Amino acid sequence: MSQDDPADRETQAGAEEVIRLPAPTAWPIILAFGVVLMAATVVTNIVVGCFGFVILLAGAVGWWHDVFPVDQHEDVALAPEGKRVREIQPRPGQVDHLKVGEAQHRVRLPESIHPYSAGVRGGIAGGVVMAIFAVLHGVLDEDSFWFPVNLLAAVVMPGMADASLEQLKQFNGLALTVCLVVHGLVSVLLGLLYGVILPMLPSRHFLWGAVVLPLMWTGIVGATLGVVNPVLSEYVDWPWFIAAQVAFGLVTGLVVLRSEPIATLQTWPLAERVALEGRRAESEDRS
Amino acid sequence: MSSLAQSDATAGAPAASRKGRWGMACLILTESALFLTFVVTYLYYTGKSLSGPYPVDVIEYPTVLFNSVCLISSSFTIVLAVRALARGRVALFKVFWVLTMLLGLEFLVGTAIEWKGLIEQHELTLSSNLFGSTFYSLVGLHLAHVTLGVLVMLLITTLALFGRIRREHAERLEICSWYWHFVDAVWIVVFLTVYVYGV
Amino acid sequence: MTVSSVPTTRLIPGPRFSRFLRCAFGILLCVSFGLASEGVAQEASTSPPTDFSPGDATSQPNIFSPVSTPAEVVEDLSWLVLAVTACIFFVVFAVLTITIIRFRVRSGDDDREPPQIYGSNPIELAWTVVPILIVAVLTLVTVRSLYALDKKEPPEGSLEVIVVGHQWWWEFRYPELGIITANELHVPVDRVTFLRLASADVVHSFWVPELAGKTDVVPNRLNHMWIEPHKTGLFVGQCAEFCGTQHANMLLRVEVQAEEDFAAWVANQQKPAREDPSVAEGRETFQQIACINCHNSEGTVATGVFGPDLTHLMSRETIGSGSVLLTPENLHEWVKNPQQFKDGCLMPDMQLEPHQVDSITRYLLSLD
Amino acid sequence: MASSDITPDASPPRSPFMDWARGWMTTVDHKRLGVMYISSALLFFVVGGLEASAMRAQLSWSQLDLMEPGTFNTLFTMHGTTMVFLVGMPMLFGFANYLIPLMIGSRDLAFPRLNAVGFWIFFFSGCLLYYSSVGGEALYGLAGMPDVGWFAYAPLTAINYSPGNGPDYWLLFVLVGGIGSLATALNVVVTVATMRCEGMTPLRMPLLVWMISVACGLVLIAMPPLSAASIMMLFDRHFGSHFFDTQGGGSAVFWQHLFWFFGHPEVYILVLPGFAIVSEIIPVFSRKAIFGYPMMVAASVCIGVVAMGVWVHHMFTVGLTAGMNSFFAASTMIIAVPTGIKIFNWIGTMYGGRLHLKMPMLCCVAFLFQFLCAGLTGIMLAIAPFDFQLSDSYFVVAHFHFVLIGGLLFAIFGGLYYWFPKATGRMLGEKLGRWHFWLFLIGFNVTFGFMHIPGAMGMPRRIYTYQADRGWEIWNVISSAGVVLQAAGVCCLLVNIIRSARKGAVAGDDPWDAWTLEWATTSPPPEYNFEKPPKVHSRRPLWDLKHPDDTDGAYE
Ligand code: HEA
Ligand code: HEA
Ligand code: HEC
Ligand code: CUA
Ligand SMILES: [Cu+2]
Repeated sequence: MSQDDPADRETQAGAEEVIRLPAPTAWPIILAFGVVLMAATVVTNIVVGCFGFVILLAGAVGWWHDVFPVDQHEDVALAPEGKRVREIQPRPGQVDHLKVGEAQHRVRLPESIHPYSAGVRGGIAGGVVMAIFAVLHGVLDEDSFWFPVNLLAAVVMPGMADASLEQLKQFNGLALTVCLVVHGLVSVLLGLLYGVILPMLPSRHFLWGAVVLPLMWTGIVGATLGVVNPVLSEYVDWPWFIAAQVAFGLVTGLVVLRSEPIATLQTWPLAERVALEGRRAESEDRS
Repeated sequence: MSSLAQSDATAGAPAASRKGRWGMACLILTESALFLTFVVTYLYYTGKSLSGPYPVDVIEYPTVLFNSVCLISSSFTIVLAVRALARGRVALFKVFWVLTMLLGLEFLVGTAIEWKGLIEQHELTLSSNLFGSTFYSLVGLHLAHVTLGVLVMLLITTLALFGRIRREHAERLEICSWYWHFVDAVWIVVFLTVYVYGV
Repeated sequence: MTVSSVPTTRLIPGPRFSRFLRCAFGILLCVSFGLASEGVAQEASTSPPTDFSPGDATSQPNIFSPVSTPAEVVEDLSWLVLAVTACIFFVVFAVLTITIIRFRVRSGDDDREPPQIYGSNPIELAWTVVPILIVAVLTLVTVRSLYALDKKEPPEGSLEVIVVGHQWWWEFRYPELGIITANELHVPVDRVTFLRLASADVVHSFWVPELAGKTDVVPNRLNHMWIEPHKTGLFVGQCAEFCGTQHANMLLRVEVQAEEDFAAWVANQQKPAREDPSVAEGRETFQQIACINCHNSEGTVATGVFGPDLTHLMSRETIGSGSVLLTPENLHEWVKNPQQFKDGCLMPDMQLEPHQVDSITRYLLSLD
Repeated sequence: MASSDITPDASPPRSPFMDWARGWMTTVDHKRLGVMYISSALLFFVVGGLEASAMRAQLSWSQLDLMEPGTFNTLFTMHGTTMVFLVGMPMLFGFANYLIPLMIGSRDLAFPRLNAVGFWIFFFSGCLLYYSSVGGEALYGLAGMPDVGWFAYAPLTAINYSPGNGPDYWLLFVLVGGIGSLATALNVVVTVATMRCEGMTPLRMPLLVWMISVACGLVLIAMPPLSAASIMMLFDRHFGSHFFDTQGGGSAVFWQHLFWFFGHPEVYILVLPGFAIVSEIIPVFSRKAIFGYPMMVAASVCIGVVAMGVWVHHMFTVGLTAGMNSFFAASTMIIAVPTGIKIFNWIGTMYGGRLHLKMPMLCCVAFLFQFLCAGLTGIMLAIAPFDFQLSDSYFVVAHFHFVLIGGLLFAIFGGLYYWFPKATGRMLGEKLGRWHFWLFLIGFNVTFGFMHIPGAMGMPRRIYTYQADRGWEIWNVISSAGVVLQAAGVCCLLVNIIRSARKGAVAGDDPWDAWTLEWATTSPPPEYNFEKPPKVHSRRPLWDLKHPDDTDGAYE
């Protein structure tokens, strides 16, 4: 197989150039057939299996000779000149550019953003303020610090559904843990979201952050609370609830919007980045 | 242009060994998944046999401990063999290689003796109970791997005796030796599962 | 802010998308909604009872018309999930459709390349966080419902039934009442019935959509589930895990009865088998042939457990696990050769003489 | 394939047919093996489709008697098995084989001979499976084809519930076929790890290469448990062991764990290549770089990892503890996040682009819509309590056909239209293509869209018939009617392929004006792929050449 027919090669133009490729071989198909025959023993009889084993062995030995001591290969002549790949024609000046500010057309949108940490910080701050509101409501109206905690925890704890009002006002360690995890997680995620989407909303970010989004959120919650958290839905005091939402939006929005926007430079040409950011950009580029 | 075939040839050697390394690593990955399944099966079914013989009744340590020592030490001898070859000391290589093979062989024979005892004295077979099923399948799978390893070593020994193994094969043999290390490592897991946890 | 500049990337102004596309989408939407709403309407209306399902039966099961607590819990949850997924669907659907329509090439376009945008971390972060939030909420509710549905022990005052799945029929035992019956489960209304599920052979699954979600019936394992129906009537379901040839005809009927009706049924089941002298010949024949190996019938030597208990056969409405109505003719045919109704079922064709069939049938018809 | 690239052989001339057959049978060329994978997959697709059509005929009305119950059971078993193992997987390996070396600028896969073995084992194992239709019967007069469902739940497969050889064929098939898949997956992973051309850093690989590598990595980890399980089951059936023998203390649930530990990753093994194809086509036909490449890579890897921790969602109804169900419901839903990222990034790619709605792109658009529906029904199933109602009903059947056909198959169609010119040098006809597309699209949605409804009305899957008064007839007859359209669509596709292979318009090297390396060689590519191993500087090497004033490299 590795000896190739010189006459065959000469008929092709540029035949001095050859490329070495593994030679075709029948051993794989033989080996595969042996394997399957051996498996078929179970559904036929042992003779088939023995036969399969012999074939398998033949395949294995043949294969061994294919690769040892040297790989069998064949030299393939390059395609004749006319049949080779055509040179790719450059078409400069064909790409439309995005007109954003200073016409850097490959910016990732947007050009500058609030740092993500601002979102997280905002979320935490908002979450704390919201918790204060909730607890305030608990202490003032229901005379219990733990009431709101238990109500929130009822979102995952089915036991709360059967609990009496008295029980709902008592301290419950599990409920506190659940409440902290749920409230913390949701606050941080929402804060992150605020940090990202506030700047993308059409003008008056503060209005959006403080009023529109909390109200929308309240609307969604109001529509689904019966299923999401029936216990809370039973005891919820809507004015307080909305106030807490708005407070969250207010505080989170404030923290986010007060942070210094930073330019997003990831897709600027390397040169510009180096000029602007020095070393950091360089290391970023390598990844 | 005409240098193309040539550049391939020179680039060939390191590329081949990289392929070998990655190939063996992937093989070991899937094999681990296979063994893990049998180990999990063993663990899942420990203590669930409806009738005897139970592990406490039948498992004896002397043979299996000796076997284990042999198998584990073969991991060291194979390292020595490959190192010797890499330094070009073919004779030393042969000694260690054959030693490794013999240690593997001992493991096979030792396990055969152990199984003979189990089958004849304790009447523990694949079909006796869940312990029998899981025991023979897990240990047997490992045994099949040892057998394959010993066969490959036999082949290489033969080649070595005909002087066909030279220094430049050290790389390939090292990759082969990974397989052997893997088989040994699996044995440790199997041993812990069957002979330590399972009893 | 720069983000609001996204719309300025719009390349081809004007909403002149093809008429054809608009029509196509319109028609598609209308058709699917029309059909779907018709379906819902049909599901909602209680269908007229056919002769197959007597009484105030709902022979058309539907997971959205639950009558029992667990099924109601699931239904509540399902509306939330459907609403959430519907919102996601419409938002993504709309964005995708608008994108396709707006950014399609038109005839007048040259072959310039549009501006290349490689991505945007904030936007990508946004559409990572929003799904996480949605998933978080869904998870919380799921977890609560799961625990709410999980009753490990029968509550106070509940009825306990052991359900045994067989290839391809159901056995029901009432351990407290000493009743064994088959294929048709009778339970009282407004009371918890606690089911313990076991299998005699392979995996089956107990499913009556209006009463509760399904629970598998697994050999070598005891499962449990519970129902608490609030409405009397007949509720149908069937085995929901593939269990062999006649999986399709392993049907289930649950008769939810008012307490007094249920008590009457219990009293009837607890009665000893009727010994009608006029069918003595049939009883004799029955006892002489292999029926007794597989069937139990009180008052005879038949104590088999492989097939359904026949002691109060005529108190049931169907034979062959709900696949055939229990009429004298059908019973006759069944005894002659059950395979004609239930091809492949585990009761063999007994090759009886015609007169044997007649007399056995007469005997069986006396067992109420 | 142009006939001129048959391996030249020095031996004396033989009949051209023999030469041709020999060429294909002994080849170790990744491109030819790729073509063979895809053609056999198409063949099996027609077989599996005919089985499905027979089932749909039987189900089109209540109490029909077109076939025996046992026949129906073999039909869905063979249909499911065929479609998953003999259509989905080979398609994956076909595209992987054909495209990966071209895309990463190498001459072949890492182990060309192993590649051939992988293909032939797959092919022969398929033959073994279908041999059951004659072999089992002929030799023992017992049940021939497997009839236990594509997940062969224990203990129905035990020797006392399934005498005869049916399950044995299935078990041997997954065992042997699994070995073939492992060989090829290993080959792909090693190739991608070691044979990238100069400049092709991991983060410059085309997304297709990434996603297929993840799928192959999943094969390496998820396949062995299935092999192990089938070995155990074979032992149970033939050597009296007790792994799944419920009377001997064995556990039926354990089989389910083992199967689904494979089975769930398997569905992502199937769909990741679909994602891969879509990720290549959408940018080219939107004329824009893929949106958020690093996130796409991260999402693929994430899907691969999470996919291994969700298998219990197929077992919600088995009666596991609420804690376990909670965990797996949550982990299942988490997958919506990376999958969502992908969907949004594809839309992001299209947004602001210039969409050429040619056949490949049309298929991808259909993919997007349908995969969205499919994923959302998946979320419904993942809500464990909801799944108590939906599991094992026709709702599930609808869900997985939406992912497998609406998602995977449409992506494959797209891939066929997109790379056919590369493989044959000729374009697939656009006009017949549209017929294929619309017929199949409408047929598919009619068949499976309406299938959700009987599911919610309590119709379980795998039933050969149903009672007359359940209200299911209307939905079933609609479903069955859709199959006619689908079949017509498939016929258009087949005719199109056969016709275009000979008479299609000549494609040229780069008919789609695309950007990845496979378009930098001739169509069909020479055996050696590239004269000179290419060197790349960005994710879109051909973009750089075409737009030297706007190269990518600087921006990545
Ligand atoms: C290609 C194959 C494929 C794919 C990709 C999927 C994807 C998913 N599948 Fe599916 N599935 C199957 C093939 C597949 N499935 C098969 C074959 C079966 C049946 C096996 C059998 O029993 O025979 C099955 C069965 C099955 C079950 C078991 C049903 C049962 O038998 O009881 C479940 C349950 O959780 C499930 C869930 C999911 C989920 C959550 C996804 C997710 O990956 C989907 C994620 C995608 C999206 C969610 C859409 C896009 C996302 C967004 C737009 C972001 C926003 C969305 C949210 C925040 C929700 N599938
Ligand atoms: C990739 C996977 C895949 C694909 C593409 C399909 C395609 C189809 N499937 Fe299937 N299906 C599965 C995977 C798949 N399926 C799986 C895993 C199961 C579960 C099995 C189990 O329960 O164990 C299943 C189960 C399943 C069932 C449920 C059976 C049951 O539970 O009782 C049904 C019922 O309608 C069905 C129908 C169909 C139909 C109508 C198609 C159609 O789309 C098919 C369309 C194709 C054709 C119609 C081909 C026709 C071609 C021609 C006519 C050409 C003519 C020939 C020449 C010119 C030579 N499938
Ligand atoms: C080999 C065991 C076997 C024998 C013998 C047998 N049966 Fe059955 N029988 C069954 C099984 C199993 C079923 C349940 C079939 C099903 O629904 O799938 C059944 C069902 C029935 C039913 C319907 C019960 C119901 O409630 O659905 C009747 C009536 C019946 N058998 C009568 C008889 C009579 C009369 C004989 C003797 C002439 C007989 N059987 C012999 C196994 C047997
Ligand atoms: Cu019992 Cu299906
Ligand atoms: Cu899954």
